[in-house]
Amino acid sequence: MNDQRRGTLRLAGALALAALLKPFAALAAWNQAAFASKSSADALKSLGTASAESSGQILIEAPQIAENGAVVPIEVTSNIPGTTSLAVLVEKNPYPLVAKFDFKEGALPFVKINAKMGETSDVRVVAMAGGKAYQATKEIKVTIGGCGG
Amino acid sequence: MRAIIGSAALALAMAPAWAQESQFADYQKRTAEASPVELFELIGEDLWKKKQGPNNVSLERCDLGKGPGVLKGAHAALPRYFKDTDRVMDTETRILHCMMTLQGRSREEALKRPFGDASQPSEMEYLSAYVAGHSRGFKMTPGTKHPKEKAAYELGKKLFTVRTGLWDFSCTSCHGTEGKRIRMSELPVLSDPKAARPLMATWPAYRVSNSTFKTMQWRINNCYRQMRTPEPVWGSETVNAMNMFLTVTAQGATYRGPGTKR
Amino acid sequence: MAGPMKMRATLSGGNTDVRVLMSHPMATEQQTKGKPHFIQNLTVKVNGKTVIEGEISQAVSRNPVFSFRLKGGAKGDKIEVSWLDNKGDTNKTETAVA
Amino acid sequence: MTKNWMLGAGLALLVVPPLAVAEPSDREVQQVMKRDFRAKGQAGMDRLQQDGAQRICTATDNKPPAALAKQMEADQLKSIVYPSGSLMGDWKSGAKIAWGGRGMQWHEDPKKPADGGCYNCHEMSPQRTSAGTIGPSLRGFGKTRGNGMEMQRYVYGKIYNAKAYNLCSEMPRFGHTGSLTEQQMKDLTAYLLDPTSPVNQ
Repeated sequence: MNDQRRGTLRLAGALALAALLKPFAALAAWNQAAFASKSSADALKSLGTASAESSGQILIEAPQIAENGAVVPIEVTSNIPGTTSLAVLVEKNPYPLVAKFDFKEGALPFVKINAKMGETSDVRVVAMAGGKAYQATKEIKVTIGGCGG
Repeated sequence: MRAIIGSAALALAMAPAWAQESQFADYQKRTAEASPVELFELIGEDLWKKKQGPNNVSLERCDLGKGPGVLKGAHAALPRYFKDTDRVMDTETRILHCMMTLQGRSREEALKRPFGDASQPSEMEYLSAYVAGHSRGFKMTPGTKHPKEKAAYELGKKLFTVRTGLWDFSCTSCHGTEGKRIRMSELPVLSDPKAARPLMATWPAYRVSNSTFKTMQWRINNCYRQMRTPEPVWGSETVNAMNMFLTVTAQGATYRGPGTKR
Repeated sequence: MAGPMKMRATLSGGNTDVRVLMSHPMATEQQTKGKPHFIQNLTVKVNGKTVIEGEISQAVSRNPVFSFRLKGGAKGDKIEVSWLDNKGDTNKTETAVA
Repeated sequence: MTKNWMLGAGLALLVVPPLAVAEPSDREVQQVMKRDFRAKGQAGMDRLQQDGAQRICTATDNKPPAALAKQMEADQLKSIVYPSGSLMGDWKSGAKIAWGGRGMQWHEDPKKPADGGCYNCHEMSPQRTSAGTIGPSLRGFGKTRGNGMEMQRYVYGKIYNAKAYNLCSEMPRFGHTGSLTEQQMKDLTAYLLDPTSPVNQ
C-alpha cells in the first residue's frame, strides 16, 4: 500500500493493535506441511484426515461453471452432528489446501469463501466429527484460470 | 416441487433476455453476493472526507448536481449539463472538477493516475465507489433536456457505430448483434435498453478479472484500447458522450451498484 | 499495510450470520515470483470467546470475503474478527449483532 | 446516388431520435475524435484516419450499395501481396497465433510479434472451448473445403484483407495493416487447412 493510502485509512487503531497482537503471531498455528503439499492426499495426511469416508451430509454450494478462476465462491455446510472442522481443497491447484476452519462451541459448521482456481477441478471438502473424517466433492468448471493474474 | 419450478420460470421470465441464456448467471449472482466491493466505498469515504490539496479541504461540499454536499441520488442523475462549466459531466469528471475548484488541485496532479490496478487502486476509483453507493435505489435519470445533453447523446450514439482504429472495429462490432460472445463472455447489445439497463445500473463495479474497482471512464478507455485506436482523453467529450448515450439508453433503471462484474 | 475491514452480523432464523470483508492482496507465489503475501490466520470471537479459528492459504481470493454462522446469539453481542498474515501484519474489526 | 456515397455525405438513415437534436455528421464526429484522442505507445493518431472502407461502412451502417461494395472490394483485393509457392506454414505456430490475444495495443511492446486473436470470434478446435461466436465457426475448415492452391489463396487473402471479400466484414485486415507477418499468415493458413491440424480433426 502506498503512503497516500496509508494516510487515509483508519489505521491508528490497527497499528496500535499490531503491537498488542505480536504475541498472537507467535501463538497462531498454521499447518505449514499441509499448505505446502502439492497433492490433496499429502495435504489430508498432514491434516490427519487421510482416510475420509464419503458423506451426503456435507453440502458444497458453488457455481457449476466459473467465468473467472480468480474468484470462485464456495459455500460449505456440514450436517454431520458434532462437526468440529471443515477443510476446503481444490484438487488441481498447485497447493490444493485452500482453507481449514475449526468450529468451537457457539459456531455452526458453515463457511463461505472465495477461492482461486487455476483450472477446472474437483473441490473436496473434508469434515471432522467425533474424531472421524468425512468428505464430499463437487466439480467446478473454470473458463479462465485465476492463480497467476 | 411444482411451486419451485413455477418460481424458477418466473425468475427467468423476469431476467433480461440476454441474461436468460447465460451459463454464467449463477456464477455472476454468487460473486455479486460475495463481493468485496463495499471495501471500496469505505475507503472512498475516507478519501472524500480527507482534507487535501493547496486549500486543505475535503470534498464534502462538492456539488454533484444536487447542491453542495448532497450525495443522495447524485450519481443516478448523471451525466448531465453543468452551467458552471458549460459542459456535460459524468460522476468522475465532476469529482475532478471538485478536486480542482474546492481543493485547489491541478488537473495534472489530480489525474496523475486515473486508473489503478489491483495492488493500488486509484483515488478516483475509490471516490467513484463512495459517490455511486449513495444512489442505490434511485431511478437513473441522466440529463436529457439541455441542448448540450441532447448533443452529447447524439454524439455518443454516433460514436457507437464509427468504424475506426487499426482493426476497423466499431462498438457495434461486438455490441451490435444479440446472442454473440467474445471468447466465453456474452456481449450485451448496449444500444438496446433491455441490455443497457442492468449493465449501467451496476457500474462502476468491482471487476473480478482485474480484482479491483473499475469505472465507466475506464471501461470506455479499455474498449478503445482493444479496438486498437489511440487513447481517448480521460473525461473528454468523446468519453462523456459515450457514457451519456449508454446511460440515456438505460434510463429508468433503478441504480443498484456499485456492482460486481466478471 | 493493513487495509480496512468491514463486518456485518445479523440475526437470522435464530442464528447469527456474520459477513466480513478484508482488504488484502492475497498474492500468490506465481504473482510475486516466489514471495507470496497472504493472510494465514483468522479468529472469530463472540463476547471475547473464540468460536472459529481459520487457517487459510494464498488460494483465497484477493480482498477476502467470508461468511460464518454462529449458534443463537442476541442483539448487541460483540463479534470480533482478526487476521494475521505471513508477514506478521494484522488487523481486526468489531461489530455488535443487529 | 453513388456519387453521394462516394462523397461520404450523411445519408437519410435518420431513425427518429428520442431527443430532437440533429445527429452530428460523420465529418463532425471525425473532428471530435481527432480532438479527444492522443497517440500512445505504438497507437498513433493515424489510426483514427478513416479509409474508404471504414468511411462507407460507417455511413451506410455496414450495408453499402452492392455495386459500390463490389468495386471497393476489388480495390481491396489488389492490396493483397501473395508470397510465391505454398501458402501453408506450420499449423502448430498458427495455433499459437490463433489462440493468442496480444498485439497492436497502445500498452504493448511493438517489437513483440502480434497474435491474431482469432479465438475472440471464431470457434476453431474441439479441444479448446473458450472461443467466441462473433464470426462463423471454423471447425473442420480444411476438411470440408480441401487445401488446394485456390483454397490456400482464399484463406491467406482473407486473413490478409478480409475487406476484399466482404467490404464491411468485422474482421481486421491483418496483412494490410501490417499486424501479422507473411510467415504468421502462412502459419494461420496451415492451422485452418492442414489435415493434421486440430481444426480438421
